[in-house]
Order: sequence, then C-alpha cells, then structure tokens
Amino acid sequence: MILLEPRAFDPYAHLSAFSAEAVGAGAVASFIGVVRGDDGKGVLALFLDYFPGVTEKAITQAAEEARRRWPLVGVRIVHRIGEVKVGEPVVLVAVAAVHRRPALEACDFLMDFLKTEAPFWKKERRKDGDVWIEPRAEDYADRARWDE
Amino acid sequence: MILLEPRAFDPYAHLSAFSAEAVGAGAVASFIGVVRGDDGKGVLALFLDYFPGVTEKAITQAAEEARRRWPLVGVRIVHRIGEVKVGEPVVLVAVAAVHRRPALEACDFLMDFLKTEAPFWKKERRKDGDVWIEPRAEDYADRARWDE
Amino acid sequence: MARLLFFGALSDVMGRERALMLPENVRTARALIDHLCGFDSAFAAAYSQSRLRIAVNEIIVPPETPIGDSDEIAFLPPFSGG
Amino acid sequence: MARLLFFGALSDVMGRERALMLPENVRTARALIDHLCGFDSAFAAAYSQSRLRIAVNEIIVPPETPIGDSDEIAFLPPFSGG
Repeated sequence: MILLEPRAFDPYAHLSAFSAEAVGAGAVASFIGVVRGDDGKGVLALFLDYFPGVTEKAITQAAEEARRRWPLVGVRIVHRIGEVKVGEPVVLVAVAAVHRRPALEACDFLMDFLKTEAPFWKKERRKDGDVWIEPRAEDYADRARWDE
Repeated sequence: MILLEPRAFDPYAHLSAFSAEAVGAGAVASFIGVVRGDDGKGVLALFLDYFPGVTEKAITQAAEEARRRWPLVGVRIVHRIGEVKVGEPVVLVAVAAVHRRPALEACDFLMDFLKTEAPFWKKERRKDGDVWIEPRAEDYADRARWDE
Repeated sequence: MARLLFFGALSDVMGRERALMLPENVRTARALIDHLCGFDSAFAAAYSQSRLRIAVNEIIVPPETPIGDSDEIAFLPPFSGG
Repeated sequence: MARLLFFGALSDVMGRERALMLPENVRTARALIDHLCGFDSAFAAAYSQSRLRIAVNEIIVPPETPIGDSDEIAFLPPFSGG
C-alpha cells in the first residue's frame, strides 16, 4: 500500500494493520520519520509539495524495485503531503519478509529513495521565514550505495 | 529500556510509547520478529530459555555499544522468554536518533547481536517433537560485519 | 497552448501552472528553459540555483526531448522527501 | 560445593542445576568439562555437538579459568535469540 496522506496519521496503527496482513512474515522492519522542531533553526512546520499522480507512481515503482531485489512479503509506505506540524510523523516505511535482513535492507533502500528520488519538495516554515530544503550530500551518497 | 517479557506483548504500543519519549528524535527505526508457523516444519511454538541476570546485562551492554558507535536518542528492546505461540511477536528492537542512518544501522546491529551473542536458547516445539535451534552460518556472518 | 507546471521553490516564483503558446524556435525542453530564463528573471534566478529535472506528460525526460503545444511540461527542482 | 548451571539443549539432559563437590584434579573450567564428559554420556553427547561457552559467577571466561567449590559455573550452548 502506497498512501499520500494530507492529514496527521497514526504510524503504529498502520504498522499493526500491516503486520496482521503480512501472513507468513517473520520479520517486520519499519522506519518512522518525525518533524523535528528543536534544532535551533526555529522550525514551526514542514510543507510538502508533490506532483499528483507522478509521486504515487514513482513510489510504487520503488516498492516494485525493492521486491525485485529482495524476497519480500509486503511493503507499506505512508507519506504526508501539505502542512506537517512539528512532532508529527511525516513518513512511515514498513517492510515484511520471511527473514530479517531483506526486511531491514529494503527499508533502508526505500528511505534512501524517498529522500532523493521521490517527487517531493520540502519547505521548512521557520520563525524567520520559509526555506526550501534540498537533500544533503550525504543523502545522495546513501542513495548511491544501491546503484547496480 | 531492556525488557524480558514472559507474556505476549503489543509491539505497537511499545513503539508508540518509545517514540513519545524520544524527544528530539527525527527518526525511529524498528524491527519486530514474529514466530512463523507455516514453513513446513510443523512449528507449534517457540520456547526461549535464558540466563536470568546475565541475559539482561548482555543486552544492556549491546545497547551501550550501539550508543557508543552511533549518536542515538534512545533504544528499547523487548524480548520474549518462555513459551511463545506462532504468530506472536518474539522481539522488538526500536532505535531513535536525530537522523535516519544511525537509527537504521543500530537497529540492524542490535538484531545481529540478539541472534548470535545474547544468552538465549531457542527450542522449536514441532508436531514431531522439540528441536533446539542454533544460529545459521548466515547469522554469524551478519554479526561479523560489525567487528571493529 | 503548452501547459507548464512548477513545483517546489519554482512554484513560489512562477505559480503552480501557466499556459504558454510555444514560440516557433522553442521545440525542446532545453529551449523552453532558455526561453523562460530570458523573459523571467525570477525563473532564471531559481533555475540557476539547482539542477532541474523536466517531466513531459508526467514522464521525466532528457532536456533534448522535443515538446509541442499539446504537451504538459513540468519543472522539477531537486526532490527532497522523507 | 560448586553450583553447576545448564542452559538450552544441555538443560534437557542435565537439568537446570546441580551441586558438585569438585574432585581434587578439577581446577579449571576445561577440566570440569572433561570430568562431566567422563561420568555423564548424555553430557558428553550434547557437548560434542556444539561449542560451549562457560560463565563463572555470571562472567563468560576462557576454559582455562580456575574454578573452586564456591563458584557458580554455567554451561552455555550456542546462543540463538531474536
């Protein structure tokens, strides 16, 4: 399931439902990203722009790519769009597999994808104004680990 | 928090409480291991033996080692002991950090530790009798990735 | 009229969407970028700051891709999700 | 009397706990293993199947570690958690 979510969501309820559906999986790896507010930049919220239709398709393709690389039982990705408040989850990636390493690696792979290759644009709403964010050099390097 | 749990536990409730406590973390990586029953071996349940006092201490030291290697905000490990039914969670590892890679890597590290270096002994109760399980060669190889 | 879409930082300076009758000499995505840089200094400034990707009819394409008046051309600054 | 503890597969054949007056020639963990193998064939069989680790007073130690009658000596088959 790939979901672009315009409202606050409960990642633990998603994870619970996802695990219940992942019949035969012995391993569920997950990643939850939360908007940080206490980093001295005065971030009040994020705003996430996206390209309707294209963003969903890109994420779906990344999930298919993960299934091609690892034997997986299931993948769920929930990503906020629009305004996201400090402290709210902005992304959930959950991967179920028979064994742990495929689940953990695919989760890592999908997060690197979302940071640099999924059509999202992130703006920080700060006390002193709005700033569009680009990935760090580190994010691109992390993504390059998966090049075949 | 390191917890040896003799009864079925709700990993999503743990994860939710853990995230709420992890103030300042932008990233929560987690792993949930579940007892598989449909692998043709006729597994009815697991039984987990442990060394009271020593097992907790070994896991605590592994969590400290993870904190030494990566900048982490928090670690929670819940591991079942005693009888664990098919379909029940047997382990939860949750790691919170400011950024995603430390959280994901420390989660991976701690699972490799639990598979091969934590004083647990796992018996499968199968239709045709009980079988003590030893780690696979793969598990030892995964663990060796972290040797310094 | 070609339909132009702008995302991220570009949408702040250009709005989300514009319709444009493509001039005769603008026949590729790259030529369209040059054209926009020429008549819109805000676009030129935003463009110079980061590598753009171009999607024609929802498919990301190289800048040399031919475009026409029936196309939707989207300008995509570097992605930053997660 | 030394307190011997057995875990995992070993606990099935030896029980969890035994008290043992250490014979005079048994002064290291390794000598105790040899001793147990000699008088208990079930232990010998279980021992031969996998590498044991030894904990003396809850600390994992090399087999050459000295032991005495006031010690707790635990026999640990290969760990398998998670």
